Amino acid sequence: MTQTIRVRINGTAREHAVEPRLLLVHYLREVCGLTGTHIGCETSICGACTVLVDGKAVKSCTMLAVQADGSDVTTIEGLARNGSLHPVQEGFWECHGLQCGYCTPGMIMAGVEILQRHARPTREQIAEGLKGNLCRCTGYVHIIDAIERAAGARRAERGVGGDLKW
Amino acid sequence: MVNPTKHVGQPMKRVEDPRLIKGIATYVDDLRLPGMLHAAFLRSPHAHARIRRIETGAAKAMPGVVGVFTGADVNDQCGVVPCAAAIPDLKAPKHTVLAGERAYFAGHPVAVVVAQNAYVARDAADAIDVDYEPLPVVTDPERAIAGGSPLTHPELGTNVAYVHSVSSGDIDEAFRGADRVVRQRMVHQRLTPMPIEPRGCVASYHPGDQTLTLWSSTQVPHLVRTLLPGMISVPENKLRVVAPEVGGGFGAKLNVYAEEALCAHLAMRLGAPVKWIESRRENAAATIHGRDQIGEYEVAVTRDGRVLGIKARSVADLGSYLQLLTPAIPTLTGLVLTGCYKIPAITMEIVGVYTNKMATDAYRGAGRPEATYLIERLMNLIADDLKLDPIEIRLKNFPQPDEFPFHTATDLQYDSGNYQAALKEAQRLADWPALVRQRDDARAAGRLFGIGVSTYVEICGMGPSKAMPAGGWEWGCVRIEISGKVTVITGVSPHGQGEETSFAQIVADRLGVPIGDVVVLHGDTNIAHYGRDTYGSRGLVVGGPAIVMCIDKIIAKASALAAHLLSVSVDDVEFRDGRFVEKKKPDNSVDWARLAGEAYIAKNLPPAFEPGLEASSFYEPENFTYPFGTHIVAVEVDRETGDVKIVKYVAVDDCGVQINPLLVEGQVQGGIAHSIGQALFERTVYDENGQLLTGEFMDYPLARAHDIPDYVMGSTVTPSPGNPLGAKGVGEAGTIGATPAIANAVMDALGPLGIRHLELPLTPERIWRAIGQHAGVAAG
Amino acid sequence: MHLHLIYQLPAPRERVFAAMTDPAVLQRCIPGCEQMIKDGEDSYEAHLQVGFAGLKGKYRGRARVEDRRPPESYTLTVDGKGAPGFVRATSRMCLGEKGEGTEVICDADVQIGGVIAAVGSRLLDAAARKMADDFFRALSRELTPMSAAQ
Amino acid sequence: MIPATFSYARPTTIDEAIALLTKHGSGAKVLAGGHSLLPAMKLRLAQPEVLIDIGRIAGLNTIAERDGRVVIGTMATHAEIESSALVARACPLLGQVAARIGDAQVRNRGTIGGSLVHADPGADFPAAILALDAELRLASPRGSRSVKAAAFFEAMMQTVVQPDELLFEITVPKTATSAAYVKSEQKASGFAICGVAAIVDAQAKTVAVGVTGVASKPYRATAVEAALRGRALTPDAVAAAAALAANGVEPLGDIHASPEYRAHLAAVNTKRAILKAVAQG
Repeated sequence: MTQTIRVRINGTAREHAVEPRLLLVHYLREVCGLTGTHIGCETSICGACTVLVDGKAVKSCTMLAVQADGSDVTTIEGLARNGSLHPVQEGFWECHGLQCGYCTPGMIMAGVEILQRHARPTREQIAEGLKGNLCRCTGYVHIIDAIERAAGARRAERGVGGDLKW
Repeated sequence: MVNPTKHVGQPMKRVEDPRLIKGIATYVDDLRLPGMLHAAFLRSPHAHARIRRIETGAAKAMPGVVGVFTGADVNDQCGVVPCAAAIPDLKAPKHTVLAGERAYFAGHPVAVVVAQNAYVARDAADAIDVDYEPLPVVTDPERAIAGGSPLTHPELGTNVAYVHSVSSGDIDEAFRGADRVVRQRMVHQRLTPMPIEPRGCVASYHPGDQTLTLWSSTQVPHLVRTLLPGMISVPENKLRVVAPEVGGGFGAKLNVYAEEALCAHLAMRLGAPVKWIESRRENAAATIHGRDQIGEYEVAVTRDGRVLGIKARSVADLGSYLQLLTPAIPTLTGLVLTGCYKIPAITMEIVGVYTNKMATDAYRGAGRPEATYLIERLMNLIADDLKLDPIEIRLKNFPQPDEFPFHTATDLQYDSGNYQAALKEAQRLADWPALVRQRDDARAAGRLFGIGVSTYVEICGMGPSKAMPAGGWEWGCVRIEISGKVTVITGVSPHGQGEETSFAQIVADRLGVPIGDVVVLHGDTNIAHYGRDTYGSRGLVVGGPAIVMCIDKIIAKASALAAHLLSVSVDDVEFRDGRFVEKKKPDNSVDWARLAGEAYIAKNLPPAFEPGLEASSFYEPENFTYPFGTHIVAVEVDRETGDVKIVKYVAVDDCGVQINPLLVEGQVQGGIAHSIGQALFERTVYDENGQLLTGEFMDYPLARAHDIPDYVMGSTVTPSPGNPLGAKGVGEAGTIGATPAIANAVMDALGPLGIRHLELPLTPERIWRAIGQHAGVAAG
Repeated sequence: MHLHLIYQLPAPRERVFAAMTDPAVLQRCIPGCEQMIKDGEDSYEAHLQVGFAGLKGKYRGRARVEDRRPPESYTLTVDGKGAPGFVRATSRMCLGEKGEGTEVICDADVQIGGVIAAVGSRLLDAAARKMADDFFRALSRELTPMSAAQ
Repeated sequence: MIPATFSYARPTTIDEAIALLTKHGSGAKVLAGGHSLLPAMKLRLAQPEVLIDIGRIAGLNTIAERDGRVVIGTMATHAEIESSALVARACPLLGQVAARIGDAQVRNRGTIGGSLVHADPGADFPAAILALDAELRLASPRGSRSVKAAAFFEAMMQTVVQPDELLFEITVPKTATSAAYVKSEQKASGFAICGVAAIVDAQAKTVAVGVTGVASKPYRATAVEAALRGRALTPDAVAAAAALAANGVEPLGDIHASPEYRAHLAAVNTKRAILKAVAQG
């Protein structure tokens, strides 16, 4: 038994008949082919699957596709506009905010929401805002740097200094 | 000449990142092949049980199910899961790809379903009915080797897998000459590596040319390619293993797993690609665990704090079977137990024990975090006992900088080092006198404040082939394409370490080409024909020199071609900033684009000149490398709740020459985060029936952003004389140096209460109990 | 996990003993019991739906009555399994005379495995107590003459 | 990671939801925010036959003032409660507690009603709604009824909500700013090992204390409240009274915290919560 849903994903209207038990993350990955959203756990802890639903960060593994019917969904693939990276993506690149990259899409989406809540977040607010996202590679410092940078803050004078080149 | 510093040494951002931050990189789960089927495993809920009967009829009858397979269907068609560690007199159980007559850990795969989609496969796995007869379970490794214990593997007749001894120097003399013997039992808890991407693989067989391609989330595609032919009937030269984007490994993916072989087998058997993606729960239960050693340690010391010898006996819980390196890991602990100290005598006996749990194996640091934790805690206990300063006692036992290369009692040759310098730098960055004053003031005010120091040395750059089970060399290839662009191929298999960037830095500098013209390929055995992959902080240290060797060969070859094109003798040509120049007439020169064009079009070559500009090399390291450092941590303990707060963290790491300091910083910070978990809250828990109680992120805590203190990071640079880059490796440093520093800090905070030692992790409850016991405060 | 539970039942020991080993009564009184079929001497096959409001699983299992000493005591072993894991319990049931009625003391060892052990262990103790409470409440109703008349 | 199959219904009114619940009986589960239910379903610990998604019933997420009380719809998310200006002004405790639940993403989807009905012993909201003497309003085919917070929780993951009933709103009295929530977290899951919500009245003479995470159901620390009633809330008096915070309850134990430690934290967090509330008064 399927249910027809209409969802706007990264600005594109989509319509599909889906099983009610289909998770939003599987809908995005398997039905829509948007594999940038990752799966790291099954208990709503790791946050790798974070996307924006109607502008709010949610864990797409803990939402049914049918619950997203009528919603506007933004995934990591929809963040860059007109070929230029979103400031949070830029921040992650500039500050070495990622290593293996697996948690990164979810981290970036969480970062986008942090900046929606706080124009000038403190490092503590960023850390608190990332509570729902696990990273096993970076140790988080560069991730916080990245979001701070995206917020327009000058990269803190920490550790290796100097301008980043490339 | 070559300008080696244009990119090398710069904190450059990574070339890997754009695809990753845009969400357009390809991990195993992102692969979709036409006709691809999906596998799901049914795993034993029992830690030890006889399998009496497996009823698969209902599962097979479900729409969309292609096949259901049990041990009886596949075990005689697949080889056993390999263990590459060579330990004398090792007793090993037969580890078939699916459980045979018995399941011997909770999570042991018992059957596999293949279906048209993952949802149906999961449903069908639930429809399999297994009749288990529970058997006695072995969970405590110490009880397992005491008399009368049930057996993990009755056919072995014992739970002891091996007894390994390390012995050097005159230990009896050391203890006879001692003014004091410091004793402590210490437990290094079991940990779960938990990369955020679980394991997974896709296998696809091409009947036309009888080749098999396996995409796997692995750190070691080459080792898989070498070892898989022993498990399935495809020869190595018809096997292609691809590690696409890999979402973290930390040793957990340094292995050849049953699921990889089974998916390959089933893809051939069913004539369709088969995909399997591990769930987090499966990852916690059936991907290797780390650490898990219990030991008794005795140190002979003189009154003034010189360490004369160590006697150690440790019991290592191997779990229920051997994965690739399981028995070798605890032996590494013995090898480096003397740490960065001149300790003339040591004996260590390591007993590897089977229990009904998941196998342990290499988890970030692999044996060395255990050793460093032990020796660094022991140094503090000695200092406590002798009422000496913990820094003073370390300085007293360090080898002097002019004693390097330093030969240890365990027969290691530390390549280079200056432990005093790293310690001093860390004290400077910590503002040591102020930190001590802060502690004094806090204590005077009745607060529990402690400072911990850990100095460490680790074994990196794994490693010389004589010491590695499957060879420890590395392979590389550099090709100047006809266009003048540069393709670099490495046999290491980075999965977050950033070698696409650091290797490009090295190559751009040494070839004098724009860094944007360099592409680094890896992780596909059809491209990187040979390699020994990424683990043990070896990527840059062993993989880098192979690339440097290629560059040297290419420059030599190109010089001959340049001389020909410039109509001068080779001796008159000099390579400078990406051009080959006539020494005396600098206007007469050729660049790589022209050289490459000539080399491949091959109409104007010197006599006997082989066309093309490509070189490949195998680099064999003569020795390991030995990075070192000092971490200083200050903590405050909440007297009422036992909560630990890290108030200062200083890390000084010496990994030799840094190719990209930004990546070095990332590696160290990431490693420290593992250590914060290991020191304060991570532990893998099985109950007495062998049930895993930390099978999800709901119960196994990883460090989160708010657990991380502000770091002060520094470094010293003592180049390794052992390789042309002077690099030593840094992937594990944080995980090795930080745990003992944090533990020492917490114990320093609790010292005034009379608490001498607590086991890891130092959870609030453990600390609260200790405070209660020592302060005579009623607990609760 | 070990449970030590005591219940009072408003009937003489013989009746309580008979009821506690009668599949029809058991099916009515065991919470979530959908089926209880006697498939051998002192052996029953059961289909249960158990758990908490939010977390309910289907289990199939076998219950056996052993060491039967009517009307004083018997040992009940339960071996159940379902998709979330398995439950194995052994309980010694001792029936003592208490006034007009009967006091039942159960000493049970319960072992669980699978997902329920990993995620549900903290719930187990409460779940087992609740199931036992519900069972004896229902049994008590069953044994009360009033309810029989209703 | 993959739930078992179920059928799905999405009523648009409370009556329709009740009718569906009545029709499907105990095989049905209400889906609110889904942050307790979906993880359990993915592990197949829960396998409901029918899911009744109340997410599209209009008005269920309103936060408003009515008859001197703050009324919160069952579908109000933790984030909505956390950021509500009305809650911050009229009942700040709820906002404080909401902010400590899970993480940002969980708060964006998780709902107060879902959390209360699931009745996880480590959930945060129960501490607050107990301390606040909240009323919970349930709809069923028999009409609607009000249940006091103190009577709502029956046991671990058990409430008075019947299979055909729907919790549709929670009302709390307007309360002073003198309130605080102090929580010790289970490190991995973020659930409370011990969460204490305390409210101190305007004269700082009586206190209400709700405790979650410690026992199989949340409770009011009545012994603490009685010991402080009419007393000056000095640090010593508070500490002495707070020592009674686990009196008469049977604390839970698991791999994350033993019963003794939970009981101890109940005392410490009660003391800290009351003193924090006093400091804000």
